[in-house]
Amino acid sequence: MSSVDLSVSIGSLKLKNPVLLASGTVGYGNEISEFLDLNKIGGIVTKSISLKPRKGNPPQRIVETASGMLNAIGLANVGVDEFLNTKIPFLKNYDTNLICNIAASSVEEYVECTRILTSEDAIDAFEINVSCPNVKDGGLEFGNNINTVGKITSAVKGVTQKPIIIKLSPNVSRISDFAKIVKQEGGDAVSAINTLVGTAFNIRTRKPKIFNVTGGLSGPAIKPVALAKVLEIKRNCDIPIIGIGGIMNWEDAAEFMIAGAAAFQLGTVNFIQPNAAELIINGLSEYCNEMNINKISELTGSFII
Amino acid sequence: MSSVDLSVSIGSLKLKNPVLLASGTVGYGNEISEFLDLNKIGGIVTKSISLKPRKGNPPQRIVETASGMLNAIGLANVGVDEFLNTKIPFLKNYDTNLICNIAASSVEEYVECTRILTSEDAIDAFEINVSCPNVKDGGLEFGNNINTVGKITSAVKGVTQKPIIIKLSPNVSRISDFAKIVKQEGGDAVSAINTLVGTAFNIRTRKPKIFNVTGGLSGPAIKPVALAKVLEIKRNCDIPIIGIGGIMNWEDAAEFMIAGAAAFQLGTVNFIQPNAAELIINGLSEYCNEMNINKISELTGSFII
Amino acid sequence: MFISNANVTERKDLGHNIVLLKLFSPEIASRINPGEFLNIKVSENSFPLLRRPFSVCDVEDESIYIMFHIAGEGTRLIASKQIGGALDIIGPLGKGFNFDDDFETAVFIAGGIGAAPFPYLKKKLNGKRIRSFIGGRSKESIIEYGFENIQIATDDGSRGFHGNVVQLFKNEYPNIQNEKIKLFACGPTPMLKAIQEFALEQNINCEISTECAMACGFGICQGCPIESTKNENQYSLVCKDGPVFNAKDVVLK
Amino acid sequence: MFISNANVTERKDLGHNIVLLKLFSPEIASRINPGEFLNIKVSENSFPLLRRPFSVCDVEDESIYIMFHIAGEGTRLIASKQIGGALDIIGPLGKGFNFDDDFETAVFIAGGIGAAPFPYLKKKLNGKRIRSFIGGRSKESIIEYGFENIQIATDDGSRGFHGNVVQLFKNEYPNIQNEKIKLFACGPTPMLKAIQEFALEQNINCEISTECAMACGFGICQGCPIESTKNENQYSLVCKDGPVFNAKDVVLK
Ligand SMILES: Cc1cc2nc3c(=O)[nH]c(=O)nc-3n(C[C@H](O)[C@H](O)[C@H](O)COP(=O)(O)OP(=O)(O)OC[C@H]3O[C@@H](n4cnc5c(N)ncnc54)[C@H](O)[C@@H]3O)c2cc1C
Ligand SMILES: Cc1cc2nc3c(=O)[nH]c(=O)nc-3n(C[C@H](O)[C@H](O)[C@H](O)COP(=O)(O)OP(=O)(O)OC[C@H]3O[C@@H](n4cnc5c(N)ncnc54)[C@H](O)[C@@H]3O)c2cc1C
Ligand SMILES: Cc1cc2nc3c(=O)[nH]c(=O)nc-3n(C[C@H](O)[C@H](O)[C@H](O)COP(=O)(O)O)c2cc1C
Ligand SMILES: Cc1cc2nc3c(=O)[nH]c(=O)nc-3n(C[C@H](O)[C@H](O)[C@H](O)COP(=O)(O)O)c2cc1C
Ligand code: FES
Ligand code: FES
Repeated sequence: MSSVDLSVSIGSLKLKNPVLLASGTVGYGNEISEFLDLNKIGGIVTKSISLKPRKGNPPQRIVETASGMLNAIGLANVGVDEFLNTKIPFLKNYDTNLICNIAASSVEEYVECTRILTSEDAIDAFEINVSCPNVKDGGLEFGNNINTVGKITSAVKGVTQKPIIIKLSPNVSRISDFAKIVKQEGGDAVSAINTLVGTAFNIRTRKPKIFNVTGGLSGPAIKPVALAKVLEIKRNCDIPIIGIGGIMNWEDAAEFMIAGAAAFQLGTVNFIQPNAAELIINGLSEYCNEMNINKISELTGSFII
Repeated sequence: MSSVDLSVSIGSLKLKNPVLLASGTVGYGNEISEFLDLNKIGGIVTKSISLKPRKGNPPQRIVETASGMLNAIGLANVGVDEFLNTKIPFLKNYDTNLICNIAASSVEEYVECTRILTSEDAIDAFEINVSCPNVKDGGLEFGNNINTVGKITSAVKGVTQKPIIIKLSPNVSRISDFAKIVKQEGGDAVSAINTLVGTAFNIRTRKPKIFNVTGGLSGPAIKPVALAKVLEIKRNCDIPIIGIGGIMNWEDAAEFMIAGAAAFQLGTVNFIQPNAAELIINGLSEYCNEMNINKISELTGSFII
Repeated sequence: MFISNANVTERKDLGHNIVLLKLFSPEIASRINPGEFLNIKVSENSFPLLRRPFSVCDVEDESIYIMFHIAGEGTRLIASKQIGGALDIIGPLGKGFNFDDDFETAVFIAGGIGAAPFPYLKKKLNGKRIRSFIGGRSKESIIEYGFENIQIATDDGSRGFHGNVVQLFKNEYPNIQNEKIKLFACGPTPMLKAIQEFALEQNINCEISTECAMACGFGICQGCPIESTKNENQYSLVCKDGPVFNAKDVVLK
Repeated sequence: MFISNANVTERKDLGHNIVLLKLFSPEIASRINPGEFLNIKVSENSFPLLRRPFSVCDVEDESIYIMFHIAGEGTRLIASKQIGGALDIIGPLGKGFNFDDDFETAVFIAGGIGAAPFPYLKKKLNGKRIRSFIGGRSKESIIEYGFENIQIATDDGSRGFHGNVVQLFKNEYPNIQNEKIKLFACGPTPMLKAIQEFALEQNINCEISTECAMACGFGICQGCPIESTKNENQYSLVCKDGPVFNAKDVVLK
């Protein structure tokens, strides 16, 4: 087997391979490290961090659906301070890229989080989760308003030199318009997609199955939608894309790269197959060999339409 | 077993029960009538009809996905004239409601179709498919533009006395804003949802699996999303809702009614279980009995949040 | 068309991932014709979602046979059915072979699992002379079950003629062209295209059993279009107007 | 924690949709403790998507047992596994029972399939006196497997005490309260709540094995919160901090 160059670039961020672990699906890395050698993967995206710790939603937080799951964790997290004090030291033990995902309820909070975290050398880039309720705008999601997404991008760019990745909401008409504003405001890349809004009811009690009423749909069910969003961005905007949504195996990952993703993230699959990342890296290497691809980055956007 | 009143109303349209067959998933009724007694169902929604016949897209038109399928049929249909001449006579044999679904590529074409069809007595209502490319607007979908949806609603209302149901696209940020404009412009009801945009690639050829590149995602995979859209409309707008998306059995149907649907449509399930409509009617009657519900319409929007 | 809950009463492993199942379904057995097909639910849940289409391979009294290749998840699930288990099948579906016209010799041309519909066709042709041309990638992919008067072609030359089955047939054609023949072909699309081309060129009566992705299998989804030579403004449907077409009537891509 | 491909080496039908499976998994068998659990992949495809959690029921040499009730699609699929088939399991998971503290009598309180973790706990308690209180809806739902010194309660009175198992225990409590007892309870949440209330009131040492919907089972999804009495700003996680908690430490809803 000839060796394939698996490294990829997301703007100035160099990854040893395109496999990232998605925010909220690996905590801060410690538990999954029992199943997976974190040194082998391209990087890890932390659970969304907010300025202050958040308790998150009461149970029930998750429910299974056909080939998918809904979650409404409510951004439960330890907050910036504890993240720096107790979570970063563990992550420093590994030779992998660390992307810190940030959640906030105002533009100022995004900026403040980024400003505090940027001085931590172990953090290689930021992923900004804009699928958060905007407290100043009556709780509507930042991610659905194109101007706000632009504002957040330029504001966080103003306080850090590190690459800024905006994680886009799929619950919009034209996601590529959002990618364009991110590029225009100096963002380095976009992640697509976050979860789709969904719900489920208990037909006996007539109550929603999850406490928060609606949740985010993830898993194989959403893969076709996520792929279409990646493709739409690729065809309309020249910005690096990190593909996310329903990836279960290397074939799915290859599909995302072909559709336009420079790298990709594994989410729900970590719950089911916590060593999936390694299996996918191996599968992709073999696939590249078979297809005579020397650099995996050649796959990105290589669709034939 | 005490008998439950299964009849429901969608504005002035009375249905013997809330079970409708969705547009594009039962053709014009003849094939499925071999499996299903059409006299027993609330109604049938025809394949989208356009002014002129359409050949539709070349193959491949469909691909299976995890608990779902993508289709890009391309609105293949026989056109208004042949519909009236050869399809309506068959449908007249049945004691069920006939809802004629209309597709078009300009507002004028929607109006023209409605005008021609409204004189056919056998047609009880119109469902307007706004998930069609708007030729005057560079092929962007009507369904993603709130003003155009409003314009179509008032324009078709102008040429018919029959109930107008607007079938909404789910590929928008706030579907309830679309329901509001429909109500404001005199529409009688909304159907939610049409398919989600999705795609799939062949990783060997790197070509899209369907000729049209993207297709519409349907089936159980989209049920949580469809339910959330129905709930969003119900909570924000006072208009009758016809729920659609991934219904496979009576439990799913009950979930839609609880979330806010006055009636519901069966789509993809017809391909797999062409007698599903009858099974669902029976299941719902038993459920109502068990739950001491005398009129099934009491279920609509009966969620407890 | 029926929805039939058919019991598996026999299963035979034909080797190399080919399985033969006997299914008890009197409603369908008494009505189905060669070349028609069944659409089978492979799982009790929504994954895989769609039914899987299979040609009727043979009919015996109140039972039907299917012969299939384990290609993916759906066929793997069907293959795991034990005797006594049941399969939810819809059939008979589509239009099968037309063998009432005037010919002396039926020439079967089968590629790989395209062998499936021939045992039943052969049974219905009682009396006629049959010549079978069977092709496959290698000797492992040759299925002889239910054929007679066989000639074999393999792409890798591991058995019989070294080359494809259409080439083999073309080579033999001069020896049989004075017989009044009709071709019946089933196999991968490139094979069908090659045989179609030759048949049209030589003006041989030829039917081909086509394949394509299907959702419903009985005409309600419009998912299975095939270009028709008879009406350029409308596709034919593989599931309803086919899967068997006269070679003159369709355009293969 | 291991991902183990465990062979099914024995299966027993305990009747009324209760199945006992023996799984060969040396890695897990040598490390798992009573009250800890396994997370099992029920299908090879993405439906059902998530693993299903089961308490370890017993351990014998290099094998573990699970005992489960067929509740839905996932448990139906596991129940359909034949001897020789394999299951993909993750374990050991969570924190189990603590039985090192100072007590003379272990009182088991089990509701329905809540019986599952007790056979292994009993084995590990060698020497201690055990009193078992088993409850169920009717006599059919009483599982006696692996208990000793049993008293039974059924909601419908079809066997033993007519009423719920907590009531039965409360009635018996005066007779045993002079023994140094520790309660171990597993069953539906309303039962656990009732026993928790009584234990706190009477100041009895009590551990409860809780249940909730889970996605990952090992702490990465935050899907399984339970209100903690020790820190009101943070939930505990059932999968990682539990499923067994001291009755003092959590708030049941
Ligand atoms: C009318 C008709 C009759 C058929 N008769 C037979 C038969 O008698 N015996 C038999 O073994 N097969 C037959 N097939 C093909 C059979 O339906 C497919 O092999 C089967 O659906 C694959 O299902 P799967 O879930 O195992 O594979 P999937 O996981 O769905 O696919 C595995 C591979 O097979 C390919 N494939 C899937 N469906 C088709 C299809 N419809 N046509 C071509 N390639 C496909 C996929 O692209 C993929 O590469 C027939 C198909 C049609 C349309
Ligand atoms: C730590 C832990 C240990 C467990 N140990 C055992 C055990 O030893 N034996 C056993 O039989 N069961 C046990 N369970 C419950 C078991 O996990 C569920 O019965 C199983 O997941 C149901 O899967 P299913 O696909 O068959 O049913 P589904 O179709 O998923 O559900 C069927 C019904 O069961 C309910 N249900 C599903 N999951 C749970 C859950 N986690 N808790 C409560 N109700 C649920 C659903 O709401 C539904 O009403 C345990 C659960 C946990 C969290
Ligand atoms: C339980 C759970 C928690 C999540 N938490 C976060 C989060 O905190 N921040 C975020 O940006 N995305 C979060 N996500 C979204 C994932 O990162 C990912 O975008 C989504 O799950 C789609 O990918 P998948 O289908 O591979 O899971 C979460 C997803 C799940 C399932
Ligand atoms: C093959 C196919 C064809 C369809 N054609 C139409 C159509 O012509 N007009 C329309 O309004 N909706 C059409 N739809 C959408 C369905 O009516 C329905 O909204 C959608 O499939 C979601 O429901 P389901 O998940 O139950 O299938 C089609 C769906 C499928 C699967
Ligand atoms: S497969 Fe549905 S119309 Fe042919
Ligand atoms: S189930 Fe995932 S954290 Fe507990």
